[in-house]
Amino acid sequence: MRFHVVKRDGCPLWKKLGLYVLAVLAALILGGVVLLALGVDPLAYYSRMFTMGMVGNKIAYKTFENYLKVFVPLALTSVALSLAFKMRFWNIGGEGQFILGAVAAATVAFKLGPVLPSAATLLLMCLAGMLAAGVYGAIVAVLKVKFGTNETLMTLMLNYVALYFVTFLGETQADWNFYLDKSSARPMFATFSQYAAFPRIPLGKFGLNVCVIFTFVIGILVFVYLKYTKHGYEIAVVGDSVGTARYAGMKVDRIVLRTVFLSACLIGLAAAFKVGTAGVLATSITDDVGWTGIIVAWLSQMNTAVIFVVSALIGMLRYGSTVAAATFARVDSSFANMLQGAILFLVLAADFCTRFKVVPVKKGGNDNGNG
Amino acid sequence: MRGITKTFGSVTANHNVHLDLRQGEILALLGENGSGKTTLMNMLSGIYQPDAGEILVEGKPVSINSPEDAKKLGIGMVHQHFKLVDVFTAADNIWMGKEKAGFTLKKDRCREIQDMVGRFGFALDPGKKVCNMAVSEKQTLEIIKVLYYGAKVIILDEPTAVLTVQEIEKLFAVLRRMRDEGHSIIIITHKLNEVMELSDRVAILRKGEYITTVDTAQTNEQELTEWMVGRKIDLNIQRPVVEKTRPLLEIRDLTIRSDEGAVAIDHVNFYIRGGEILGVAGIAGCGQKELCEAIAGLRPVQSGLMIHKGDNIVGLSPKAILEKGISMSFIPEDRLGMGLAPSLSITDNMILKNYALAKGPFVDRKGGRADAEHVIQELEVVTPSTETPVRRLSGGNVQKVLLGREIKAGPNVIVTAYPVRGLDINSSYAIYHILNQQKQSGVGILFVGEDLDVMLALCDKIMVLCHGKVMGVVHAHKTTKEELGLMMTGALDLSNRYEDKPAGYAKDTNITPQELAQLERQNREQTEAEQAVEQEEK
Amino acid sequence: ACGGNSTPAASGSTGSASSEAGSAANADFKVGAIYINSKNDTAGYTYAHHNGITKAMEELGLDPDSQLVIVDEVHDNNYDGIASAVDTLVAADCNIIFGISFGYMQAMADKAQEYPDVIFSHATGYMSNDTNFNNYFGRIYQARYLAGVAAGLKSLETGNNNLGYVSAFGTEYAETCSGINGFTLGAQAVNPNAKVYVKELGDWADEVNESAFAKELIQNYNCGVISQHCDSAQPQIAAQDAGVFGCGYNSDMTADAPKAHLTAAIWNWNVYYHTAIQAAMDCNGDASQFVTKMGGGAYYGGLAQDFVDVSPLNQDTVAPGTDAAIEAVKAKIVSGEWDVFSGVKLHVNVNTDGTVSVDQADEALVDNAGNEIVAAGGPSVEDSVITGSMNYFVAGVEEA
Amino acid sequence: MDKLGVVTSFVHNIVVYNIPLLYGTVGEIMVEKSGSLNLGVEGIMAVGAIFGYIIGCYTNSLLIGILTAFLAGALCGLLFAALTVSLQANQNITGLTLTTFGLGVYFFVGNGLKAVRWPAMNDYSGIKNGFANLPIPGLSKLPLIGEGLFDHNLLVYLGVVIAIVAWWYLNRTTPGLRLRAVGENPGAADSVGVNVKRFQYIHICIGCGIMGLGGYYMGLNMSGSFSSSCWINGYGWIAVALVIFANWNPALAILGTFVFGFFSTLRVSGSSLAAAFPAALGWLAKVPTQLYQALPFLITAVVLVATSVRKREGSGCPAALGLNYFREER
Ligand SMILES: Nc1ncnc2c1ncn2[C@@H]1O[C@H](COP(=O)(O)OP(=O)(O)OP(=O)(O)O)[C@@H](O)[C@H]1O
Ligand SMILES: Nc1ncnc2c1ncn2[C@@H]1O[C@H](COP(=O)(O)OP(=O)(O)OP(=O)(O)O)[C@@H](O)[C@H]1O
Ligand SMILES: [Mg+2]
Ligand SMILES: [Mg+2]
Repeated sequence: MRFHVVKRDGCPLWKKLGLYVLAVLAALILGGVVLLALGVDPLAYYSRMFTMGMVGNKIAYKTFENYLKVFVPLALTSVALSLAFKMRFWNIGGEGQFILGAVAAATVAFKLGPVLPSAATLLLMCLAGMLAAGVYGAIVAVLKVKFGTNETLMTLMLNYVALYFVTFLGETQADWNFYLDKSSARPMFATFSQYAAFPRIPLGKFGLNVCVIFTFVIGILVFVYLKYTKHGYEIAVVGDSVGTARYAGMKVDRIVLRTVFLSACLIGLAAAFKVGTAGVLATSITDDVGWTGIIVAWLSQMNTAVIFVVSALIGMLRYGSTVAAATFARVDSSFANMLQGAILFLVLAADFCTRFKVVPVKKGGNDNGNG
Repeated sequence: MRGITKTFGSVTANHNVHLDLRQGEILALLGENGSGKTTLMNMLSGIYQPDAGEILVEGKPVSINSPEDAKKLGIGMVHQHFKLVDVFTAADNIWMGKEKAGFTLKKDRCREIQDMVGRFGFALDPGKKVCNMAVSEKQTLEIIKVLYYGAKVIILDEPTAVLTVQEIEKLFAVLRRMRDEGHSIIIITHKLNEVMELSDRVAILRKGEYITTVDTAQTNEQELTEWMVGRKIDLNIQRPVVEKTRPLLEIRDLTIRSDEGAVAIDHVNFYIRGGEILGVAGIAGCGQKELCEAIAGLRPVQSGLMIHKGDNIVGLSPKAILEKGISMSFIPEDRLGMGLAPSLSITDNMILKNYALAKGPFVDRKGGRADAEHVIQELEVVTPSTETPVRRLSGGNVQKVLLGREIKAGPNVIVTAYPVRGLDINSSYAIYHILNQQKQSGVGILFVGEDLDVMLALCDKIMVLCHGKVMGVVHAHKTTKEELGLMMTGALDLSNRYEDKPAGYAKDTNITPQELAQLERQNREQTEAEQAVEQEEK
Repeated sequence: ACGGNSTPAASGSTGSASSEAGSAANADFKVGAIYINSKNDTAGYTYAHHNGITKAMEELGLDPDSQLVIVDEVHDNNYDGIASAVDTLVAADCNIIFGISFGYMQAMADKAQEYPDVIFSHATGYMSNDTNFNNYFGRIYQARYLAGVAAGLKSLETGNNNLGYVSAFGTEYAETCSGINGFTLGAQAVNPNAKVYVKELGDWADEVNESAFAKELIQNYNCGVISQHCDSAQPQIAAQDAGVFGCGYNSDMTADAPKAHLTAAIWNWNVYYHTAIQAAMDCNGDASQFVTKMGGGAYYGGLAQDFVDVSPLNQDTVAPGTDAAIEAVKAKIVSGEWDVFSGVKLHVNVNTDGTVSVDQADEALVDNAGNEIVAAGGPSVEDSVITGSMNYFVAGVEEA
Repeated sequence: MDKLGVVTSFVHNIVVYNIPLLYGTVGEIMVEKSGSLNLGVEGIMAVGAIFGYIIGCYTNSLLIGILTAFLAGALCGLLFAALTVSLQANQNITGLTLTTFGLGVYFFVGNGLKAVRWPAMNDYSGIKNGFANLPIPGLSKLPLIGEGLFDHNLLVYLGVVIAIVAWWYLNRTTPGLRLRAVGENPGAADSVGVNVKRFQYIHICIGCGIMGLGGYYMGLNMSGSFSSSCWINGYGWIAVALVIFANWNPALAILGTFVFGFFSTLRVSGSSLAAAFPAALGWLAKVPTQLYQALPFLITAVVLVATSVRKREGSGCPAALGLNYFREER
């Protein structure tokens, strides 16, 4: 019996969801086997992971706040990346753009924080973060439209350039370097939380960072932007066929530039949210959102609503696994990476089942007929 | 083939189809767009696999799971879209499929292929890269490839759609010879005259269903059409006479360069009036493509004027030109290349050109959907819904969508190139009808075509291009195919037939003396510049 | 210690108060730790701390398997990440939380304010408060000095005065800078002509370059002993491959390079952890007493407290008389009679009969640009190491 | 300071520390020539490294280590191929996930061995001797470059041989021709009976196997000392970029590796060069470390732009790179 693969026309939502859930379950079972081999009860581990340790926890509200700090940059970065991806511009430079956005926002905080009211500083931080990240992204876009430079690799390289730039800032003691804490003999990033920190709306003990609200609002705006506006339409056309876009009189170069700039801007905004919450720069400020965001955006098929769900789940996976690893001493933190990999692989496989189906090939008489 | 059924998702492309091919015959496969011809043939060549039914070769049932299987069975197919590796030479394109080619590449593989090409009686340089080849060369290469692998059954999917008259003649000669040597050939074409001329038998599909197979000698075009379409239709092309307006678009002394930098259009003059169809005839590569692109603003103009209703449109953006009411629908050799976004829905493709007109920042999809429904109805587009991605439609249906949209835009000048390329009879007539309607409503139409019979019947005047130069503009009812043929090859130059009247200048021109002066100045400067360059070279 | 029950350690319920007071308190006592690298590291900085904590806990009758909660791979200066790690540990009911990396300082200081019921203890920094937040660090430069003596003797034996030093950073960190200076002064105590070539990695751990830099020092600077301030044993392995010698760091690296390794400057972190955990348990739930119980906001131990030391000498490689020389110098330091960064220098001589003579002489401490740091006979400036103000190389150090 | 010696050791270091790039690049070229863009090089090299190293040590055989590393890499390739070729998953995502997963496996296995003593290369004579330098008679005696270029261990030579064989295979053999056809236009290759899937599977696996060898080399070069920073240390990412630099030509990859290595080795040898030639190269010592660290990436970026500006004829980039092939798609 041989099989062959045919396209499916569309897959009902419940079936899709079912398949994804199955995939995740399968990955968890695989992970469970590894856990058992380590002598750890998988159920206990997973329940800790998925509750992020919030059950029976006297400061569960803190845990949730921390979780949101992971969620916000990831969701916003993924949304931002989806803009570029929709146009088939493979911006994998989220890391670098995030870093530059963070540095720019921090610059504003240091320079203007002491003179301006906090709200104004925060606003300017956002703008500066967006601008810096946007320009960093736009450079690649310009090279792409002017010379056809491969954007995937270009953005990849610029990630590292940005990373070493912020490392340089973090380790070079000099008079000009206001990013460092002057009172510390050892190089250390200075904090600016006294000048500018995003306010939190108290809900009981829990404080809802306004960035969470902004992120959701931006998500909705981007959804509308992509789906209903002329710009969104242009992005779709350019993504599909550049020739056609030109033919329709679209200024393709401008659209590419604008979209990549916007995409990078939003990443910069995510970065501003991040530093504006932490109140200090860090070389590891990105928490890998530039990478994870790519996966989130793609898994969500660039659908903004789905991005929020997926980044909530991936955020839970990442945050939850550190919490779980803390209590299960035997589980190495690399387990989380393996588990994440396994989940993604199986979800990719499940995705196949939503797009295709496998049917048996009917035997056409003697099998040797084809020599 | 017995009882073949194939579905794609919800679309049934073939349903219970039977087909017999005899040794040493040419079988024409006829059907409207989307009737499942390509799908059926793809199942023979191993690209698709049937959901039901069986295929028998010499009486024995076989299963064809891949092109490899088909190749082993002696079935070879020349696809509608060529399947060639662009950066390879002709020889390597053939070599890569050769069995027992040895592990190391032979240095003299080019020679080996050359010998074989000679033996079959083709002319092709095996060392030439595919990306440097003309369409007809690519086609020849595809046929040679199939023959080289020892195909007994050769399938050709719309091989004539992109060839010139002369090239078609040559192709047919080859096919006849193949048949006489014992090969069996299936050819898909929409041109009934070709069917009548070439084939021994005709098999007909309609909406995925097998209708019948008849001997060509015992049928006629009318009958074939009826089988294909399912009802009687009139095969005469109308040419209504309409009051002509002043020139809408005047081209003066236009020079354009091709992508390679060669002169593609060489100091050309002509004009288009409202209410007439001006045909453009010429063999492939004579500059039609560049001319159309230049008018649409997609290609820079070297020198010259393009005056639309008194305004020079040289240098305007495609969008600005569009807004002036000049619409272009160019059907490239690969139909999806220009003008459509394949992954987007029909609706989204409908609004491609006018989305910017909607007020505010949002696009108007409601209007687009209405337009889409309208076009689907009017042009009988076969599609599950208005939200189907265009990519999923059959070639012909894709084209209907494209043209439908252009006409919906309500232009005053339509530039259309090969609008019926690859379209079935019924849709072709639908399109001629639409063009005539447009003409009657006062639109000026530039019609770049390939079928001279159609042009003679449909156009008011025909402009013949040869190597970028105008060989003359003739009245369609006063000329003949032979005369056009001579002009197309450059053997006959009628551009200066009227000594009293400068060729290509309208009597009632809209061009102002200032503009003319400007043109002259421009020309002078350019010649000077060219001379300077020449001198420097010396 | 395998096979322990692995139910989740966190539980909201309070332990039964009726059982015996002391041991019940101990059974409920939880230690939290924030590590920069993996808790499963097999060498390096995190490994040294982890060993120290587990050892101390075992000494105190605590079970590391169930009473130690770790959040590892927390990046050095990622404020949110550190804060969230602290929250996780607090949520797991930890009584004392150790943070081992300098970059955790600010976040821990803030969290110490937020959670006054929890004790915070931070390594290598300078911040503290009067109640529940202290800092700890060690006089590793003393151990470095001893290693320098071993290296100096080796250089005398081989007749090669060039010593190499692969360092994470240079003068910008007092931690690295004091180590280099201590090592150099130690070597000069036996071999006045000794020169130390320093190559800086610009990173606390970078295995590939740790090896490459060591090779570079051996090949191009003709160094005969390679010392290091970086995580892996790569410099020692490189020394062995090149047939020269080396002094390791953090842990005894003899196993990694038995033919090259002389001795390593090592930490006995368990000394501090023992003291700190004991003090924390003694607080009996009142975290604010911790700093008082520790005798101040900064714990700063050295050879005297056995907090730092050199690893057992590799008898296959060290020059004759090294044991005696090191013992003699160590005695001077432990007794408090003499310290490394002062206007007094030691001159150590291994006599032909195997005995060792140690002479003290008033000599100025001079940096390698010729500036006098401490005048001859002047007092010790060891506090410049704790406060982090030391930012010069002593004479004899060269940047390679 | 011995000036000649400094130059020689600089050249030597370029080779020693950058051979993993050659393996990674040649492997990735193999994969990309089949039309797949695999961003998982870093992870695959890590997996090859860890398994190759451990198994090699326990069997005390360099050959078995090499085979294991190749197999481990090839298995990652199989996973990649199964997902992208058979299951039509997006290549970028699969590759990135493979990197996460591969590094996860690397550390998991590495840290998991903590219970037993981590094998040090020096304890295994078979490996140690197998990895010892083998000077090429004659050539290694050349002044200046002899020791730098022709006195290396087996895996260095193997890497160069693999690159040359790969070049020959791609350009001078029939399967190579077919492979290029698959990468350029899988539909065309398919239509003439080339088994596209099989070609993609085989070459993705072989390519990833080669990457695995690069990882193994690095493990040996580090004498197996395992710590919290990964042996691969970004080589995988640079390899992806180097493919472009080499214009998808394995032979050029040798040159590319050298040019790249030249700049990245400046971080190690820059100050020695500065000390040896203070007048000409003294400034090298003043360059901040972070700039040296960023240099390979900056240079790739510049090369990327330069090559795209030149828009040369005959770019070796496979036309169907990054696109999944599904026969029934139209
Ligand atoms: N790969 C495919 N996926 C989905 N639908 C397909 C596919 N191939 C063909 N179809 C559908 O099957 C039907 C038949 O298409 P086919 O290409 O066989 O028509 P055709 O007779 O060759 O038309 P034309 O004359 O326009 O080339 C069409 O409705 C088309 O949309
Ligand atoms: N649209 C045109 N573009 C260029 N040349 C034309 C065009 N129409 C006619 N000519 C040229 O002018 C010549 C004059 O022919 P004639 O006067 O019979 O044409 P016509 O139909 O009257 O033209 P018009 O439409 O300008 O009145 C034609 O033979 C042809 O060479
Ligand atoms: Mg067709
Ligand atoms: Mg007239």
